[in-house]
Amino acid sequence: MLSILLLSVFGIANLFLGFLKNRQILFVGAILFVLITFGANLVEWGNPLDFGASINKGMMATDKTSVLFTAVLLFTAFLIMPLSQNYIQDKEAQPAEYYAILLFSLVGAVMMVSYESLLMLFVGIEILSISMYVLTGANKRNNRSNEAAMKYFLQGSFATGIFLFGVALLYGSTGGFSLSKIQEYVSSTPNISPMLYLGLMFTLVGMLFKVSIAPFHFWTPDVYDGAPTLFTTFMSTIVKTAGFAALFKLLSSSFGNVYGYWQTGFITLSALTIVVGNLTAVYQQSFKRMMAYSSISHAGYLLLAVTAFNERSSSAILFYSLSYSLATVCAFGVLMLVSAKNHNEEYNSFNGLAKSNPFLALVMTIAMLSLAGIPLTSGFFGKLWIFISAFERGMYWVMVIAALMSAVGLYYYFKVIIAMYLKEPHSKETDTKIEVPTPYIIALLIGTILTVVLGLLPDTIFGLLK
Amino acid sequence: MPEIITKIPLEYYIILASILFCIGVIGVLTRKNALIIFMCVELMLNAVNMLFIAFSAYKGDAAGQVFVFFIMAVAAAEVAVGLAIIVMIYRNTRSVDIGQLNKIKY
Amino acid sequence: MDNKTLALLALLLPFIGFLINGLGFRRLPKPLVGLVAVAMPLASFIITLILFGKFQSGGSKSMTFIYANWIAIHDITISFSLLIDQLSLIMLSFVTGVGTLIHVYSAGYMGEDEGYGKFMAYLNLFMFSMLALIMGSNYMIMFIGWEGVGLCSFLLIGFWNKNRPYNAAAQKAFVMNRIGDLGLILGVFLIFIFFGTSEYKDIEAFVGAETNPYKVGAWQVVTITILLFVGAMGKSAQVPLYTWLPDAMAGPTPVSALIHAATMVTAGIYMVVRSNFLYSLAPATLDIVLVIALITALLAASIGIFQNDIKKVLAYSTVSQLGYMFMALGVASYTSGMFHVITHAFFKALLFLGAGSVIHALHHEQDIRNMGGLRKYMPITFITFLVATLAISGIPPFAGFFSKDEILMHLYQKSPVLWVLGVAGSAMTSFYMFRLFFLTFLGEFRGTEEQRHHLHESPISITLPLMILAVLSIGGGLIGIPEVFAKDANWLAKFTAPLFTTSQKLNPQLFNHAHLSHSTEYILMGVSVVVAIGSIIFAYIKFVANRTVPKPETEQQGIGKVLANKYYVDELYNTVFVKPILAFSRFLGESFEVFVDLIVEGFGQIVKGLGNAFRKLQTGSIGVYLFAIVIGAVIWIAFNLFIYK
Amino acid sequence: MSLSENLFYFLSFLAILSALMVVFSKNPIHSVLYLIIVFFTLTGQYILLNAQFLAVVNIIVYAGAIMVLFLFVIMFLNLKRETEPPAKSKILQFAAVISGGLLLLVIIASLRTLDPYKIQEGKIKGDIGLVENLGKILYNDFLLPFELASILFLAAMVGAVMLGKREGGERNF
Amino acid sequence: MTLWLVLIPLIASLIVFFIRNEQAKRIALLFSCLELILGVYLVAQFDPLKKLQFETNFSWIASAGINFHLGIDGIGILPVILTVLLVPFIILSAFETKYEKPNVFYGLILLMQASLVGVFTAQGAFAYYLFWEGALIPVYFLAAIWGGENRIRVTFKFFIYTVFGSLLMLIALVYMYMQTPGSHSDELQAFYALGLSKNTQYIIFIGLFIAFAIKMPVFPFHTWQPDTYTISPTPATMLLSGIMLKMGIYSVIRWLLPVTPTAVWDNSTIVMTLAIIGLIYGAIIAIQQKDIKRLLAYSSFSHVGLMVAGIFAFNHVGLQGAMIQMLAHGINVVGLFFVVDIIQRRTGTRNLADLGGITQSAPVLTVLFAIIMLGSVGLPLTNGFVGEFMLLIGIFKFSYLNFAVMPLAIAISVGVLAGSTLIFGAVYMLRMFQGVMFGEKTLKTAEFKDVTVSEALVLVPLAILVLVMGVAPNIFIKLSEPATKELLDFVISKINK
Repeated sequence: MLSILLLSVFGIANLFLGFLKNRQILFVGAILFVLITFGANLVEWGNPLDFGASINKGMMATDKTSVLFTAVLLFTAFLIMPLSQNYIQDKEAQPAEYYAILLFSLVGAVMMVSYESLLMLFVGIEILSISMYVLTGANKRNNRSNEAAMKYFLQGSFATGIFLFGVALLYGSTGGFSLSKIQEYVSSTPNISPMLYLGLMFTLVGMLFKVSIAPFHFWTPDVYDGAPTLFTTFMSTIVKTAGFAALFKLLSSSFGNVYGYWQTGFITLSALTIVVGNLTAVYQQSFKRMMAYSSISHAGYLLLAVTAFNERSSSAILFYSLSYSLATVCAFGVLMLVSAKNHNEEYNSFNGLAKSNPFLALVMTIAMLSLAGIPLTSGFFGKLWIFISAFERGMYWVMVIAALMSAVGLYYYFKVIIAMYLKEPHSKETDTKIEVPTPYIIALLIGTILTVVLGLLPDTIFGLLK
Repeated sequence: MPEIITKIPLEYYIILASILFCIGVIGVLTRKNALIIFMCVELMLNAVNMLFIAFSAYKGDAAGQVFVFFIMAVAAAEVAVGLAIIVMIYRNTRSVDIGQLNKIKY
Repeated sequence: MDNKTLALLALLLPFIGFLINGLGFRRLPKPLVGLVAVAMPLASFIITLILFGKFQSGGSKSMTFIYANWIAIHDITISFSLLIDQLSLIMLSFVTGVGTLIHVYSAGYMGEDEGYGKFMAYLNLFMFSMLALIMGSNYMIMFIGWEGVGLCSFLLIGFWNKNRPYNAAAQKAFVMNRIGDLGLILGVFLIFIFFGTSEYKDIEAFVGAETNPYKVGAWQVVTITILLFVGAMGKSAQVPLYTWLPDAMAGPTPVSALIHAATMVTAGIYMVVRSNFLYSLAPATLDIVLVIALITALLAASIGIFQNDIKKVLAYSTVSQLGYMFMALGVASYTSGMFHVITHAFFKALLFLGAGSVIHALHHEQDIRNMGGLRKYMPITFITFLVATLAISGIPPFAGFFSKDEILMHLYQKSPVLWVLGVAGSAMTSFYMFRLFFLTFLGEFRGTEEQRHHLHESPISITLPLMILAVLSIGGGLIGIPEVFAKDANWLAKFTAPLFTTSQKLNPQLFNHAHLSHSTEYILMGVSVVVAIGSIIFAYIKFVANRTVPKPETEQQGIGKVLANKYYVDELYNTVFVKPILAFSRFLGESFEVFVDLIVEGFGQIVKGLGNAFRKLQTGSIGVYLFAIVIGAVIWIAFNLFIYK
Repeated sequence: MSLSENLFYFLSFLAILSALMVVFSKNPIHSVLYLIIVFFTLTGQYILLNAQFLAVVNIIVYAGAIMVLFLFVIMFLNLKRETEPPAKSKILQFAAVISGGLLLLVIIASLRTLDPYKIQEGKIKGDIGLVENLGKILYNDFLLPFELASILFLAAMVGAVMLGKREGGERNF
Repeated sequence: MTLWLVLIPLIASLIVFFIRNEQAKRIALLFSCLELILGVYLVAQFDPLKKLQFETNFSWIASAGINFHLGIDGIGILPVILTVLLVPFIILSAFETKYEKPNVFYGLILLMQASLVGVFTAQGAFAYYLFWEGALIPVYFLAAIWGGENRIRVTFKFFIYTVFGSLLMLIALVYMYMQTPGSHSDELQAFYALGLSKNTQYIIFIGLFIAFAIKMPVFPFHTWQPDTYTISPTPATMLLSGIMLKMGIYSVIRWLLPVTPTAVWDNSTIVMTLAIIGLIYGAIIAIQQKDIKRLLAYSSFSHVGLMVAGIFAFNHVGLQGAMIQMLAHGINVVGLFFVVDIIQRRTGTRNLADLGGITQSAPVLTVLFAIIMLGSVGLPLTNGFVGEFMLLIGIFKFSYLNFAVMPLAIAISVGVLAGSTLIFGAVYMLRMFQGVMFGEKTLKTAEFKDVTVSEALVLVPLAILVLVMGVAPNIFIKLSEPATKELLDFVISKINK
């Protein structure tokens, strides 16, 4: 509640800060704003502030889960903000708008993790999506950025339509769109109306689209690829985390009783997503595009956790999203630096990075290890938790597929490591050391250290949702 | 109580909305003009609105109408952004053909 | 010092010698090297004699000394322990005795070699291994020695290791021995399984006890004994594992004398005699032993006739003589087998050392066609060599006569046919031995002028052992004088009799032969001596009177060609075993590995292929993506529709 | 058949027909106009269902604002029948229609087992669609999302301006 | 206490990473010696008759009932000894070679040591898995960064292949974890206590066995191994074959046998067949290898086959033999690979055809090489013999006792096949030894220096160990014997149940 208010205010404040000619203030301000919100959010841990009750009316929850997910979102945003430093220097960029939209989109994301009514969910999704459409196209002169924006926008609004159709049917069958109302209907009605099932399907299709589950994933690689890397980072972390939190919240608080109805489909879809994401990533030449496919495969793993649907799932999703976000921010952070120098987002632009910039190489390595789920990084426990919760459900064959595909995942993650450590740079020009700005160092360092720390002491997070 | 709900069963409205929705989907799938596709999306949204209002009326619950209100608001916002994107693309490519937007692939 | 320490000392002294020379062979002065190397086996020999005395005075009771546990897990315990009994004492005496002599000889023979210290160290190591083999109180300690002598044999055959063919010979010896060793160790495994121990005395007690479940002919024992015999085949160069021995002549001559004639190769006989209580339980195995031994004896003897290399002739004669020893064992005449082992050690060592002396004098000329007339130049060698030749040919009263005659007699008891074959082999033996002798020492010298110029008698360190061995070759037979000549004069038989009591108890009819009358025995002896003398005369006529010089091996025709080429056995092994394995190795390494690798690479290819296929789905066209959404949704909904009505 | 029934059928028929015309007419302007007809028919439906306020909003927002914006853009970009991108191949069009039809089919099939809706007489009031009533709900129960919708607009506004704004040196159109 | 065994190398590696000059190697050596001292102390304190000792146990992931539990018992002690013993030698062996970025190089070695000790002492499934994978990363980088020709492809294959296996293992571990009663536990003892159904056991068996089989490797999962061993820098090869390979063997004993006894029992014939095929296969290929490092790689593969067969023989001798052979093989291969390294460093080649006559200028090297080589060949009174003897008798016993039809004939055939390692081992090792050391000198070996002091410091202790272990294997057998006996009794009682 508090975080939403703060973010809204700060977003507007940022727009006004844009009038100042000093962009540095904007940059520092944005980071500070996120940090303050992060702190404010934690205040609500365990004791939701009651001033919101007068306007809330059961629209939003401030329980532990939502606070934690909000914290993850804000923390990720806090790590991403420093990476926007190069926009400060870029004349053509409009940082005030960027920051404002980013903060607004965070409002949407927070709504998605703490909604109690489908209306809130809808508005939240739309705030986030519309912001993302805009940011994807932020690089206005770049045809790729344009194309990505268009693709994202058309498919996104189409998916919104489908989602709304589902919500309408849910409303028709249950007579309301608050989660509690739906839950009440589902649990108390002996003959559940087929309309509810149909509505659920459409709603889920809409939401699965947002978190890029196959076969609704096709937008992902193109949009991630075309969007400016900073916003790709934002999309692949925050949108995904919020999307999964929303999805799980929807299912767990309203549709637990019809678990059997959506489970089979989810198992198939997650298997499909994992397979498609991992296998397609194998063939990529572009690191950024590989990360897009990898994000699809991670969505598949997260969907497994959702499908497992037990008390462990929520902490599994939380932990996995966090570790995935940390690693992704680090990876994209390094990519931004490398591609800024080499004007190239392919694997081979990383060649010889370990020699010129051992720090960046190390950050990237740990990020890749974490994404690949190698122990001693947080990614391992993320996967482990998902495996455990999936096992509790007895989803054995999907587990085997997931494990096999993890080995495949290793293949493409390690291509970067190999490029950095084992290959020679193409030319003298690319061999020079990259200047790493201080904000980058801080963000990357925090991300990396947390990845390792969570890889050693995962219970710091797991314990929270016990 | 409106007269219509005693005469026309709710199912008719559902079917009407479904048909409109599906026509919208067909439009999205068949056309290549970004604008038309977008219009078809609007058509889908309207079908949803229709559905919401029908449910609202038959159940005597105003919340459904509030939802429609929000949908309209969102649609307006979406249109603003969407048209801005289309215009932006047109500036760069002089075309609204989505068939030409296939530079990013594989 | 008590017996326990003495026994250990006897074993370890040569090892200490090895350590001294081995660690310091570049630094120690040559005389010291020789001194240490000779002193150690000599000390062992002296200790052996002391032990012998104590053993005799102590009432001839066998003594087992346990020093430590080697490998101990709950159902298998193997200890470092030594056994002193009649058999080990006999073996010890002649091994250390002959060994000392050969050490002395080597000190002279190898004195100028740059690897002198190393050589002496190896010899000492060999002594140690051989002693371990003999003295061990269980099969595992024997196995230590068994493999140890194999290693030393390897090291010594390839002593001049710059020479690749010599190395190949060394490797061949080791590998063939290992094949035998595998059989042996499998036999030991079975012993562990059936008897739960590998101690000789325990096993003997086990089979000797009333409760022994393994009666005569028990398949378990037959299997064990056959497997053990495989080990003996390897070590004692029996068909089919004999081909390494002739090749082993690549080593320095003292090595041939010590290892490949006098001691190591008789380990197989020792092992069988040691396990006599098992072999007596398995008559079937004894028959196998007999057949193989017979084949070996005749085959090797026939090959020997056409060899021109002095050491090769001796090598084949060794193989053949080993065959005789095994024949003795095959008819359960363990004592006569041992007897021949001892006498053979004397005269064969003498022969080799004599040959070494000749080779030394001729600067590494080994082809007898290039020798001749050496009698004048090397009288001592000539005389001692003659003694040895007579001994091996079985001419009374030389040592070989007694031992060989005893074997032939036992063969006759088994079957006259065997006797005939034995005598035939004996005839061949005397023929090729005298062929060798005549061509080397009589007639005119056929070598180069330069060689003739350098001809000289060998130094004392070489001739002294020759003389001592000559004495032993003459008088060695006295330890086993047959009953015919003097009642109760067969000391050896009497002394070793306690070793076989268990065997006799278990399988009495194996030892119950039709008693031969004295006249028959005389006739048998007479015939064999006459045959031997006949073949000597034949050889004399051919090589001395007619001055025939054999053709080179390559020019032989007909049967001679086959024999000169050793029945093509090496070639056969090459074609049947070596080449296929090498080809198979290449096939596996170069082709099959790739195939196995398909498990991984194939998976990788599939992944890449699928990746490429999925990649193609991402066409970049929004229309397709939208289609996917709609169709995905339709399928999913339809799917749920069918499942949930 | 009462008037309202007739009206329902007429409006539904017109709506479906115009919707099809939106999809299938070649000229974008025609599409827009047909879409406006759809909106009007739907407005009629709303009135039939006593959703008076939304009916008005629909006219104002959709037909008035959104569609005008569309038209404006079409004019702006000078889109006409000739500039229309070449149609998708017949097979693709056919496939699109088929899949849309399939979608409809599964929707109908899913709802096949739907029990006929029974109207609970007493509960239904005719005045829920009035401004006053809606306003009360909107500003009580839905105040939070209502306020947050402003964030949505703000974001959309900023975004639209940002994307649509002409940069220095950039041509207008 | 055990925690320090893991921590010392871990801390050391962190320190070494920051020392960016040649001093790194000395610091690394110092710490590994410290670790050795601690290891020796622990071994001296170790009481074979007690169960788990020197435990470290604290709650790690409380929400899942997962503890961080380390400890040493009779099964783990020998591999731990092996690890703490060999790493100082491995580090020392690298002294004469100049590696780029020595800090990273030695840091990775120490990191590897920490993980290896962790694997051998972990008492919980997840800590075990953590260390298991933790051992892979450093050695991958060691091989990939400092490796030879084709290193990227080869090491990558190795990496993916082994991780693929460990993922299967992870699934099996998670599966077992889920089977534990109550709020689940990943403790080894909890796994032991599980009464799994036959089908479940089969599933777990497959998962675990493939992982271990790839690691060891067992035929036909070995194709990564010869290439990886060949291209890796020698210290990495030593780590791979000397210690890492034992992870697989140890894990079979520790994690596979007691947890899925029935499945192991039912499949023992199949596994043994694979193992024996592997041992003959590797040996036969080794005969013709020209590259001596590759030859040793195949020989290592062949030896592993014997150890696996010994474990699956289901008897005390075989199991204990595998334990001893683990230790022996580790010592031998490290020695042998070091000799290869010395030769390569001096002559620049590993090709048999280019080598020869080294003994003429390097007698000391010859002797040391010979001793270690003989250990590998399995000559009595060397360490190789003790292990091989026990393994062979174990296999022999198994095949004799477990076949209803013609047990003796089968036992002898199996004995001959498994025992062929004695013969083939002699063939290829002697061929290599003679080829390298004997014969005439070649161009490349014309100038050959004998071992230097630091090289001798590695080879001499190893050679002494070879002999000591051969003469007095009981020291080591005693340490692990009660534990293996208990384990085996436990397994057998579970099968009979």
